[in-house]
Amino acid sequence: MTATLTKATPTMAARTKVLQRQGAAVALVLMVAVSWLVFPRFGSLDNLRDLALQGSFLAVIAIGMTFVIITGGIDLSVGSVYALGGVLAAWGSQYGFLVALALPLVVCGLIGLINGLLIARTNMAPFIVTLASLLFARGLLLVITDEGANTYQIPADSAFVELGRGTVFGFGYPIFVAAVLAVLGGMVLNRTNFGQNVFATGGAEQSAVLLGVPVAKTKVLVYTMSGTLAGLAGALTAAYLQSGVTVIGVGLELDAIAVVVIGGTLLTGGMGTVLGTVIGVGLIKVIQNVINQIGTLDSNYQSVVSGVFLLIVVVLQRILRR
Amino acid sequence: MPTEIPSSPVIEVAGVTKTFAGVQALRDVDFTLQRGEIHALVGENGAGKSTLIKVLTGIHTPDAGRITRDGHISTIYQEVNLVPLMSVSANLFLGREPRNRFGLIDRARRDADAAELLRGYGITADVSSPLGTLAVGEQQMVALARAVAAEADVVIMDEPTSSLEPREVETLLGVVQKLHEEGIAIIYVSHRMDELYRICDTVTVLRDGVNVHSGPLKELPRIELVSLMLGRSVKEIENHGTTAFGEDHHADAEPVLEATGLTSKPRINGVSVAIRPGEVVGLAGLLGSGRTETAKAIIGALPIDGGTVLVAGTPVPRTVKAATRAGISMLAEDRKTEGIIPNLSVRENIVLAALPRLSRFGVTSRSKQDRIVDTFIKRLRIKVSSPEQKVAELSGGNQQKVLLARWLCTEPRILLLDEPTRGIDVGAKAEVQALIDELAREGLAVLLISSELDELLDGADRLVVLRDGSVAGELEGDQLTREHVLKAIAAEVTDDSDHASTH
Amino acid sequence: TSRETPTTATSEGPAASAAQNQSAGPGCARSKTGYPQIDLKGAVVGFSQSEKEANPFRTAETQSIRDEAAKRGAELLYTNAQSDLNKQISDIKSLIDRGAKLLIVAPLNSDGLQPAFDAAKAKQVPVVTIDRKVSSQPCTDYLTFIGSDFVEQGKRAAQQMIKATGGTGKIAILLGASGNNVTVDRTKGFKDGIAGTPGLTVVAEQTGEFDRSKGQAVMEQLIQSNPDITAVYAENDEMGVGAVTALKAAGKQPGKDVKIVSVDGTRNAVQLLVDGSYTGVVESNPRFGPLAFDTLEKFGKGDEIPNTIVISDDEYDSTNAAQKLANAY
Amino acid sequence: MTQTTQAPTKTAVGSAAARTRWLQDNGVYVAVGVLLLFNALFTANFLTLGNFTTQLVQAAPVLIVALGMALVIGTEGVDLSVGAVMALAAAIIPLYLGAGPLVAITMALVVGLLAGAFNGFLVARVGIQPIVATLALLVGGRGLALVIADGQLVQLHDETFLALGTGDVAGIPVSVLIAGLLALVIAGLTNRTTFGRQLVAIGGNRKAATLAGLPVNRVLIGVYAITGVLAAIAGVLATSRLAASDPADMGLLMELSAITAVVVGGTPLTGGKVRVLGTVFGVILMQLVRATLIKHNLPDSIAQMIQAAIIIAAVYVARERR
Ligand SMILES: Nc1ncnc2c1ncn2[C@@H]1O[C@H](COP(=O)(O)OP(=O)(O)OP(=O)(O)O)[C@@H](O)[C@H]1O
Ligand SMILES: Nc1ncnc2c1ncn2[C@@H]1O[C@H](COP(=O)(O)OP(=O)(O)OP(=O)(O)O)[C@@H](O)[C@H]1O
Ligand SMILES: [Mg+2]
Ligand SMILES: [Mg+2]
Repeated sequence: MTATLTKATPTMAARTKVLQRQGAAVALVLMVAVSWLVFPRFGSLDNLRDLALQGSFLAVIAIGMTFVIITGGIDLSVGSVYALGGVLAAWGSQYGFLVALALPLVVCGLIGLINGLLIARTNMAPFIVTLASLLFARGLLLVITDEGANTYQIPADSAFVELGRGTVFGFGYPIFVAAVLAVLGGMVLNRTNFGQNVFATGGAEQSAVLLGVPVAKTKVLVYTMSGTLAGLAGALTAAYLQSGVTVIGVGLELDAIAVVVIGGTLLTGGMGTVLGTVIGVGLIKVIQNVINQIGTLDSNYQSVVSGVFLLIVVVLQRILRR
Repeated sequence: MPTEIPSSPVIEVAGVTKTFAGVQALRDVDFTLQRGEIHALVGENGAGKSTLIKVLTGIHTPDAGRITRDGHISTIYQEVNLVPLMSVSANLFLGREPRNRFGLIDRARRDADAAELLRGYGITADVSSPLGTLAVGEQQMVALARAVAAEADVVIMDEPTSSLEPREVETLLGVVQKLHEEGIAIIYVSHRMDELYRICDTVTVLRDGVNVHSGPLKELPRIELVSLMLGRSVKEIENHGTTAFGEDHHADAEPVLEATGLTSKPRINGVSVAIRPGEVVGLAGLLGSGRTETAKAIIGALPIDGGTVLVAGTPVPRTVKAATRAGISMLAEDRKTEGIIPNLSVRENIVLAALPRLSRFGVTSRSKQDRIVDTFIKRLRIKVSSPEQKVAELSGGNQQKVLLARWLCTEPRILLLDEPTRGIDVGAKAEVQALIDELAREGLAVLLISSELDELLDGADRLVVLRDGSVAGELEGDQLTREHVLKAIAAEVTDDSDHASTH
Repeated sequence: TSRETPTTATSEGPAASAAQNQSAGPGCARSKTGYPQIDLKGAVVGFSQSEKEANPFRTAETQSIRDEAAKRGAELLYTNAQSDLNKQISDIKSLIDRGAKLLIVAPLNSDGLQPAFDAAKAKQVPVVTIDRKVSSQPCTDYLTFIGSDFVEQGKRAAQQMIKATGGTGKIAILLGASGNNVTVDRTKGFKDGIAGTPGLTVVAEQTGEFDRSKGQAVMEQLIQSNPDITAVYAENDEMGVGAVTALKAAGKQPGKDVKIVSVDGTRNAVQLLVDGSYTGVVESNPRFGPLAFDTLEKFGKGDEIPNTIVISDDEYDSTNAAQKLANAY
Repeated sequence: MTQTTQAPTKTAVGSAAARTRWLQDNGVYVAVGVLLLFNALFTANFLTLGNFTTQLVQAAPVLIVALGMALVIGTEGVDLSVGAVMALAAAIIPLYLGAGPLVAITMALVVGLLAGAFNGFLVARVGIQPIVATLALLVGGRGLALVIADGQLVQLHDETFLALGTGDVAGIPVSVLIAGLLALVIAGLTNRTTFGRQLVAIGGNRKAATLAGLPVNRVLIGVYAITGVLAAIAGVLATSRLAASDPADMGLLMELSAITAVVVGGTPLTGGKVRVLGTVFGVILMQLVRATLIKHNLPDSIAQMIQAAIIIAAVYVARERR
């Protein structure tokens, strides 16, 4: 009967699964190896530290985005919310460490919550809801900063700055924050009921409802999470920059989506990993770093090269997946 | 079978009405489910069975009426409603995963439990692989296992056997029996009379959303049940007689379709089928034996490693488009994901494949479309409020008819039918079968895949039996008996002929 | 002050005649910082540009730095942050990593570059910031700032406006990008500048995001709802040029019915001025090269460097536009 | 545990449902009406011919892009590269203007066609998800445009070419005329041609469409190619109106404006449906919103927040009910 068939398939499936999962990782290893050989400064400890630090902010946002995308949604508001989070943290830092940290988390979490409620309760498309909150968060940021005229500074000696600037073995704290969140995120996704609900919601929403999955609640939670994490990334950035810079985060949502997809998460939902996202962040940051290492590249060519790289990575991945 | 019927209702429905945008799916329905009984819910396609179930389980809120539930309900819905991208074990235990002492999901135990559980249903697939890689029938069994394992007081099954083949039907009926012995009440929806009479105690008949009969099943003669469902007198039905499905067709000598050595690893391996115009060839086999793959390979929807397809002696390029142009059409097995375009109207779904023919210079002609659509709605008795109704709003059986119409209006020379009567009510089924006959008589070459052995035996002139992706034998003439087929399908299941003899 | 007397054009452009009289606070000498002495000739100099050279200001700025580096025999390393603040921090760190001993930075934003300055400090690399003042500490975080005074630019635009309108009129302001401190300063300067002229009122201020087509679109809207607008202050030339197109399309005569003053000094705007469709342009001088390298050289020699060095900005109006057109960038 | 569900009394349920359904289909027209009324009452000099002309002229390029976007969205895709394609078209114009406007325009359209076909190829043949496939061109395309134009804005002086932006036929501006004609063409295409019906079928259920023997790849590539050409047309018109080729800013964020207009106009992002008239009104609605905010001189912060609110309100009304 089916025995022969089903016995043969798992090994095949397992082998392709390994390749699919590792597609981005293979690309990353290759990129790093080549860069290391071609550009002598690429492998310097300083460069690697900076690379990791720059990646950590994006990673924090992208982890939230991973959850959102697995539910079949998308969150375009993270770039604005990230900037808002930074401004709020800087403003809050005058009232001490706790306020500086809590304020962006709460406000950005609230924006995420509203996104989630609108998406889950009213059946509006996530793309458009979060596009609106992208505008809203920017607007709010401009209100707080008097149309961008005020940039709130964080005193250099405050404990909050330490959160962004402090290091262990030269590696900045944000790297560790991102790492912890990645591990936690992976665990939540794969080892908790909530994680299973996330997969089910994105995999087959109608069925998930019939299976008793709290689809609406799950959606509300992932968008809240995404907003909160974007706020946290903003707060970390503010601590790092020692000020609530207003002009950051424009277009960051596209970076976040790109790394999540490069990491093998399906934009249509139902499948994805946090580890893949972290690898995706690594890839994008290495690409940027390499463009910098080339040094002589005309600034107009830089985006052409980024675009081509992005294309190569997704096409490669797609081919591996076949 | 039923030992005692305790008379405390687990579900009581009074005066329920449910309307969807103009369609009254349920009208003032009363319904009572007694503890421990197996209650058949029958009716034509679109009678409101699935809707009643969704009202019972709270998916739909009724417009009027009262529902009293006493106990936990677990449901297997009509279409497989699991998550294809998640693993089999994750699907089985979604919402009640085994935890370790840190409160995290214990994946090893989940897989072990799942494998153990499924073995009881005769499924040995890898439980950590995505559910979507399982055959539809296997998925149906997983859904069954999940529903049963939920420890419910009531289990509702909406056409659970529609994608199962005989052996699995037996497994399922065995499970139903076991549940029954444990005192669990069951609502059982099916269009297959044999099953109903084998296991059910009571019956409720819905017609056009109205409960036209509730009562013990055993005392109700089949013909009367059918007459209740169709709303026609017993006499009328008797006169009409059983369908003449399966009369011998006059086939030409030269095959119009010749598929040779079709191979697509690991699913099919050198399958060859030839069909002559006017001939109905049945494809028999177990779940996963490669019947669907064979059909898909013929029409070019499956990448193949080897093999050729000839139509009237000319090779056909390996794309669906080319195959369609050459005159091959295929009715897909899974109408939800491979058949209907849910957003589009019934009209648009019907004319979809024939659109280029109904257009001039790429501009469509509405009047030509309307004419064709009208013809087919009448001919197949598709129940719609208007041809402009969204196809997603139709009942399962009516959707199936829409798809049949889609293929018929392309005027194909070769028709591949993968489970054409799946989920179709008795009346419509006879019609579809008659239609197949008629088409064959008109000179069409038909490949018929069905899980219902009787349908194959009656309808086909010749049977090709598949086993593990290869042709295990061909049966013709006198050999077209249940015993012969079962023997050819697989040696291990010959004992199923015992069941066969029970009816 | 020197502001009121427009610099006469020389073959080298106004930058050659830069004024350094605006130094604020105590100066900064190499001895105070303990940085090593570096000879400009053959030295590796890093330049971190903030945005793509897609507008004339950035093009001229980068070119000026490149030319001067070549002239003085320094090796120039160049990066472009593509309007991404985090990238600019990485850029500056990588410049240091690649061996830059002196840095010229065109900051993307006044705030947020602290981590980059800290990295430079750690390697004892002096940083000269150009065109945009940062909020960090001069002499400690960076050496000095060379640039225009944006508030002053706004004030000068206001003076031109007062002169051109005779002190009465209804003004529409085309603001720069929101959240940008150039926008903030040029608005403040302009509003302060017209504060003493009660005949001038601002009837609308809308952002055109420093972009020609947005400036044009906003102007088209404003001229419809406020047909009585008689003056436009655009916070850069691009928006001003867009406004000219919009006004012409609405049947107005820019430069006559509606006065237009903007800041930058691009060739397009000055040409319009020559053609009579524009009222005035306050220059924002992008030619930082000579001044920046002078400063680095002086610092190397041990001279005291002021905290702020203001580059002199020229000014164009209908009387001098034709003769100075060659100076526009 | 006995639960009893009592259905709501069935009074007026029907008429309320009919009303929401009507609003759902016609919400965008109502919104445009309301906004027109508001402006007529509270905005100075609103009811003038000049003003309406201005609104239409400004809306024309967005509409042209949105028409293409509506088609792509109908196939369950999205095209993020439209703004970059506009920039490419803008960059091409001055290169060939010497050979006459017709040559320049043709070249720009050819580039749009190629860019679109490339997107379509990635989506249809390579099987990359539309967002990512077109993201690569969004990142790289503008860079390429800048490389072509050497990063410079080029002032244009060709009278014939500029007439596209300033000229009119019988009082109707050329660009508005072109946009209107294109709207009619696209409406005919979607509703009356095989191609159009196949397009929505593919968006509604790609697997089923494939099995029905539809030329899925050809249709997809065609749709993206059309979108590319339309974006190029928009780029040409916007360039002539600006009287300059400005690849750095041409069409910046156009993808978001176009998507917003399409969705606000009632075309769901889930595909399988294209509403051309709705899209036209979606564009007009967003144009009127922007105009209203500018005319009432609201600060950027408030303007952004109001836009967010209006998008949400419009989409909320038009949302598909479960
Ligand atoms: N969501 C919906 N929207 C509109 N109409 C619907 C909807 N669901 C069901 N209907 C309509 O309600 C009627 C009853 O449908 P239902 O699915 O209950 O039939 P059924 O008895 O289960 O038929 P089948 O045997 O074919 O499964 C049909 O006419 C169908 O078109
Ligand atoms: N072990 C498996 N691995 C991957 N896919 C499978 C497996 N078994 C079945 N499938 C998928 O399920 C579908 C149906 O399976 P298959 O064709 O083997 O069954 P069949 O012989 O047609 O029987 P039936 O039609 O009764 O399901 C196919 O589309 C196939 O891709
Ligand atoms: Mg049903
Ligand atoms: Mg099958």
